[in-house]
Amino acid sequence: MTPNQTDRLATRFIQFLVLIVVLILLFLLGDIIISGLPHISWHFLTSPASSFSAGGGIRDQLFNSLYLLVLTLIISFPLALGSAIYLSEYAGDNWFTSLIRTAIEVLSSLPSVVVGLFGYLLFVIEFHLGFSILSGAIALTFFNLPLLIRSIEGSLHAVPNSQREAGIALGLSNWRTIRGILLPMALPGILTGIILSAGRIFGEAAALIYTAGQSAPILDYTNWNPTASSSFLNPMRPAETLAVHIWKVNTEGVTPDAVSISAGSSAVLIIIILLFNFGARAIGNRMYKKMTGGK
Amino acid sequence: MQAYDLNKNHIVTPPGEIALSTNQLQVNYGNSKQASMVNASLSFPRFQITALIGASGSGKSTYLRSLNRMNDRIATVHGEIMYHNTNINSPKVNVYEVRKHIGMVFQKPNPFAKSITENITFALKAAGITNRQELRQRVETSLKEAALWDEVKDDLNKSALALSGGQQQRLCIARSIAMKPDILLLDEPASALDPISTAKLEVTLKELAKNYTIIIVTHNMQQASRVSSYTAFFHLGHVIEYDQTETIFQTPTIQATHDYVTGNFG
Amino acid sequence: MLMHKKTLISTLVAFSLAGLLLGGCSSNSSSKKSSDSSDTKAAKVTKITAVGSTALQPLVEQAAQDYQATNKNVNLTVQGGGSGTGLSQVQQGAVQIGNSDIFAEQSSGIKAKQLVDHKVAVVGMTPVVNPKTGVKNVSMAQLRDIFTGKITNWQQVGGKDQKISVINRAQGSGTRATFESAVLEGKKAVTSQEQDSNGTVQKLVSTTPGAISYLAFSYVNDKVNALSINNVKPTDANVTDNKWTIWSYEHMYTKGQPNKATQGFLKYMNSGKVQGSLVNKLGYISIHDMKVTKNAKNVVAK
Amino acid sequence: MDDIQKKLASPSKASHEDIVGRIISYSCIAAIIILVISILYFITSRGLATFLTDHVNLWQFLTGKDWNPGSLNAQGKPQVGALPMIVTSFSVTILSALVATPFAIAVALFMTDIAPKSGTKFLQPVIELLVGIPSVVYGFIGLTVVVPVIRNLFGGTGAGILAGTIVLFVMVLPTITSLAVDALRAVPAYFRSASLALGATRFQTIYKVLLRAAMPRLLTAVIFGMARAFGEALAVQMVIGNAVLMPRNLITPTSTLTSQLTTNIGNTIMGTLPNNALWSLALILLLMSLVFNLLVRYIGKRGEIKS
Repeated sequence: MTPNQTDRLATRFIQFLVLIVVLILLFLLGDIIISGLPHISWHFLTSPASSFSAGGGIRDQLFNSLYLLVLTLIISFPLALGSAIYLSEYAGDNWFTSLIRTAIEVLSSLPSVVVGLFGYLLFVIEFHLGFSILSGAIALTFFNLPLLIRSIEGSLHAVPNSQREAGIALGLSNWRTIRGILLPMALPGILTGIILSAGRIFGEAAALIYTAGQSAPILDYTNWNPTASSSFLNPMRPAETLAVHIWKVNTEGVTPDAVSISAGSSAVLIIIILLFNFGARAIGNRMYKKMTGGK
Repeated sequence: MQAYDLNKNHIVTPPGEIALSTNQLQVNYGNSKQASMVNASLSFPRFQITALIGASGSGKSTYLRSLNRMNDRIATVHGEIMYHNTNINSPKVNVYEVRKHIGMVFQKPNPFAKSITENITFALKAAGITNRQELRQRVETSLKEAALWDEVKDDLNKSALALSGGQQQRLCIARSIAMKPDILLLDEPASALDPISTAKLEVTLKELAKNYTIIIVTHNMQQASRVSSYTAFFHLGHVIEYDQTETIFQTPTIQATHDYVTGNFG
Repeated sequence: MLMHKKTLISTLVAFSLAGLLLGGCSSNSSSKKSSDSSDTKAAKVTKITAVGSTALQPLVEQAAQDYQATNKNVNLTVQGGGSGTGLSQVQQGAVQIGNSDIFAEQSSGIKAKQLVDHKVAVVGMTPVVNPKTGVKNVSMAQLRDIFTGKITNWQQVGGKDQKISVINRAQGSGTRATFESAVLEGKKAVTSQEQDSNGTVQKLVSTTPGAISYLAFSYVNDKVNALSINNVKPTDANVTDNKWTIWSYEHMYTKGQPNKATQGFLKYMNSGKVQGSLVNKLGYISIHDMKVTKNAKNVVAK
Repeated sequence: MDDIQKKLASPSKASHEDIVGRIISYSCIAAIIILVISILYFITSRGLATFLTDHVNLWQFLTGKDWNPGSLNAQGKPQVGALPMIVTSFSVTILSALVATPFAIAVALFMTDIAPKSGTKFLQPVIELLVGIPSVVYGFIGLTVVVPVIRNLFGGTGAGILAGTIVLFVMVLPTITSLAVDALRAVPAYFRSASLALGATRFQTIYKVLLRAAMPRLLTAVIFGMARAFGEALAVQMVIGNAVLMPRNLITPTSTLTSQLTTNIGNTIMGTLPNNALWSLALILLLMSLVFNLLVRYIGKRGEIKS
C-alpha cells in the first residue's frame, strides 16, 4: 500500500468513527424526542403533577428546575469567577496552587449521591435549611464550581498575554486590568461556559433527592412575597425538579401514565438543554463579533 | 560564533540631564540560576532617543522590560533603577505610578478590544480623570502626537481591532502618551509592520522625542542609526558598548560591536 | 453598541458581587432567617417534616396536600430518602415524622423504645414473574427454594425449560425485609441482581425472560404475572385475614409522643377521609380493614 | 523631594484597587478550600468508621468477596468484602475508556485537522449535547435499549459490565473528546507544516507527529474520562444489575462501587456498620479520583511541550 492509499484509508476510517458518534447522538435525541414529543402539550406544561391519577403535568417541576438553576448560578458564579481569577492571574506555579487544582478536580468527580447526602446532613439538618431549593442550590454548587472554574479560567487563559501587559504597562492595577480588559474579552467564553454548565445543573437528580427534596407542594404563582411558604419565589421551600421528577416517576410512580410522563419530561429536558446550547453559541458569536468590530 | 570577552566593555555617560539610569542591573527568569542580564549600568539622556541593539537573546528586551517593572511577576531583578532620585526597583515603590511615568509599547500591537476612544480613555478614567472635556482633549492630542488623528478622527467609536497593524501600533503609542508619561519604552515596535508603516512610525518617534525620553529596542540596525542619538549594544546578557549612535556604527571601540554592526556576526 | 456591552459587564460584576455576599453569608443569614420566620410565625404556622420510605411517600404527600388545604396553620413537607433515612432522622430528632416500611425493632442501630409507631396502611406484596415463564402458582417451599437458589429452572416448578433469573430488592429495603421474613424463614437469599425501586423491578421482570421478583400490589400490571402461593391469590381481601402472608405495615414514627400539630396530622391519616378512599386509590390496604395484626416479631394475631 | 518622587513613594488608587481585588479573589478561593475540606473530612471520617469503630480489617475489606454488611459470617465477622465492586468499577472504567478513546481521537482529529471549519461547527454542538443529556436519561435508555439488545444477542439478563461499558462509553466520550481537541490544538502549527513540507502525507503527519507530540495531553484526556466513568452512579446503577458478585464475564449482573452506594444508602441506618461500609465505598471513590488526578498531574509535568 502506498502512503497515499494509507492516507485515504485512514481518513475514511476517521470519518467512519465520526459518523458513528454522530449517529449515536442522533439516535439518542431521536429516541428521546420522538417518544416524548407526542406527550408534550400546553396542558402538560402548565398543569401541576398528579400523584396517582393520569393527566398530570410538569408545571411546578419545570419552574423549580429553572429557579434552582438561577439560584445555583447566583451562588456559584461569583465564587467560581473569583477563584478562576485567582488561579489564572494571581496563583504562582507552586505546590499550593497544584493542591487547589487537584482539590477542585476531585470535587468534580465525586459521585452525586455522596454530595447529596453530605448536603443533606450538613445543610438540610445541621444548618436547618430544611429540604429547600437553597439546600439544593448549595449542593449543586459543588458540581458546578469545578466546571465553571475550569471554563472561566480557560477563557481568561485564552486572552492573549499582550492584553495583560498592555493594561499594566499603562499603570493600571492588576484588578482593573482583569475587570476592565480581560473579563470583557473572556466574556463570550465565560457565558458559553455558564450556559453549558447550566445543562448539567438542569439534568442533575441524585444530589437533589436529598437536598431540594422530591415533592412539589402546590405553588402560588401570584404570591410574590419570597418569605411566604406557598410563594413560588420562596427559596426555603422544598422543590422537585424535572430531572428528579423523571427519576421518581420511573422508579416509584404509581400513576397509570407514568411512562408517557417520563418520556414527555425527558423530551422537555432535552429540548431546553438544546436551547441552552444554541443560545450559548449564538450569544458567544454575537459578542465576539461586536468586540472585534465585525471582523 | 566567535567567543568575545564579555567583560570587556566601553560605556559612556551622556552629558546633560539624565532621565533614567540603571546600576548593576541583573535579571533572572523564574527560578533560573543563569542570569539573562548581568551588571547593566546605563544612563539615558532626557528628550533623546536611545536604541538598544543586539542579536536575539542578547538580553535587550529583558533589560527594557525591567525598566518599568514589567518583569515583576516572571523574573527577579537585582540592582538599581534610578528615576527622579528614587530607586524604582524597590518593592516599596508604587509600581503603578512607575508605569504611569514610564510607558511601554510592545512588539506586537495590542490594542484593547474596545473602541478607539475607549482604548485611550480606559486608563485615564482609571487614573481618576472623569471630565469629558478633558478626556476628549487627551484623545485628540495623543492621537495627533501619534500621527493617527487624521486617519481615524471619523471612526473614533469603531473597534480598534478593525485598524491596520501600523495604525494599531500608533494607537498603542497614543494610548501610552495620553497618560503623559516621562519616558517611553518601545520593544521592537516596528517588527510586525510593513516598510511604509515602519517609516511612518519612525517619523512619529522623532517628533515625539521633542517631548519624551525614548528608549527603543530594535534588531534593525538601520532603524537604530536613523532614529537614535545614543545606542547600546547588547551581547549574551552583557552591555558591551554604549556611546553616541554615530560612534557605535562608525568607530566602535570593541571588536564585538564592530563585527555586529558590520554584519560579520554569527 | 459598545455601551451596551459595558452595561452588561457591569451588571455581571454587580450580579457577582451580590451573589458573593449571598453565597458568603447564605449559611448564616438564611438559617437565621428561617428560624426568625418560624419564631415570628410560631403562633400561626407549625412546620412538620416527614422523611423516609419512598413507598409510603405518595400517600403521605397527597394526604398532606389535602390536610393543608383545610389546616392553614400547618406547613407539611414530605420527602423520600428510604426507610433507613426516615428512622435515623426521626431518632435524631431532625424530623418530626419518620416514614418506614419496617418495624423500628427490626432495624439494628435504632432504639425502638424511643419511637412511637403509627401504622397508617398495609401493603401487600406478591412475587411476580415474566409472563413467558408459564407459571401461575407455586408453593411457599418452592418460592423459598427459588430465592435461595435451590431451584434454578422453571421446569422444576412446572413451567418452561428456562433458567430462572432472580431479581432481588436492595438489602435493607423494607420490601425485601418483609418478603424475606414471610418467605425465606431465616435462610439467606442467593446473591443476585438487586434493584431498589418498584418501577425498575417491574420494567425488568416484564422484559427479562425467566425473571422473578416481587412487587407491591399497586405496581403489578398486565406486563408481569403475579404468582399465587399455595393457590391463594394475591388480593387485598386475602391480605386482610392473613391468608396471603406477604404483607407489611406502613409506619409513621414519631420520637416520643408527637406534638399537637403532628398529632393532628397523624389523626387525619387515620381518619375515614384517608383510610376510606385515598389509601385504596394509591393501592394500599386500609388499616381499618385488617382483621389481624402483626407485631415486630412477625407473630400474627386475630 | 519633587512631586513625582512623592507619588512614587506613596500608595495610589491603583494599589488600593489591587488590594480589593486580591481580597475578593483570595476569599473566593478560601471559600472553595473550606468547601472541599469539609466534604473531604466528612467522607473520610465516615469512611474510616468501618475500620476504626467497627474494627473491620482493611485487608479483608479490600480483598473479601462477600458483601452482606447486615449479617455475620461463620466466624461472627461482618461480611464486608468490597473486591467484586472494586473489580467491576475498574473493569467498566477501563473498558469504556478503551472503547471511547479511538472514537474521541477520531472526532478530535476531524475537528482539528481533517475538516477544521465545518467539523468544529458541526461536531462541537454534538459533543456538548452529549454532555448535556442527564444521566437519568442515559440510564433509562440503557435500561430500555441497551440491556434488551445484549439480552437478545448473548442471552442472560443483559445487565452487566458490557451494558455498563456501553452506557459509560457514550457518557465519557464528550469528556475525552473535548480534552483531546485541546491537546491537538496545543501542538504548534509549525509541527504540521514542517512535516507536510517534508512530503509526509496527512496520515503520516497525524500518526507520527501530531499524536506523538500530543500524547501526554491525550493521556490526560483519557484519564479524566476514566475519572468521570469511575464516579458515575445513576446511569450505571440501572444497567449493571447490582448483584455483588465477582464478574465472571461481561454479561452477568454485577455491581460497581457507585451503584451499590446509590442503591443502599437510603435503606441503611446512619451510624451502623452497613451505613459506614457504604461510606467506605465512597472513600474508595474519593481516593481513586485523587489518584486519577495525581496521575494527570504527573503525566502533564513530564510531557509538557517544550517550545
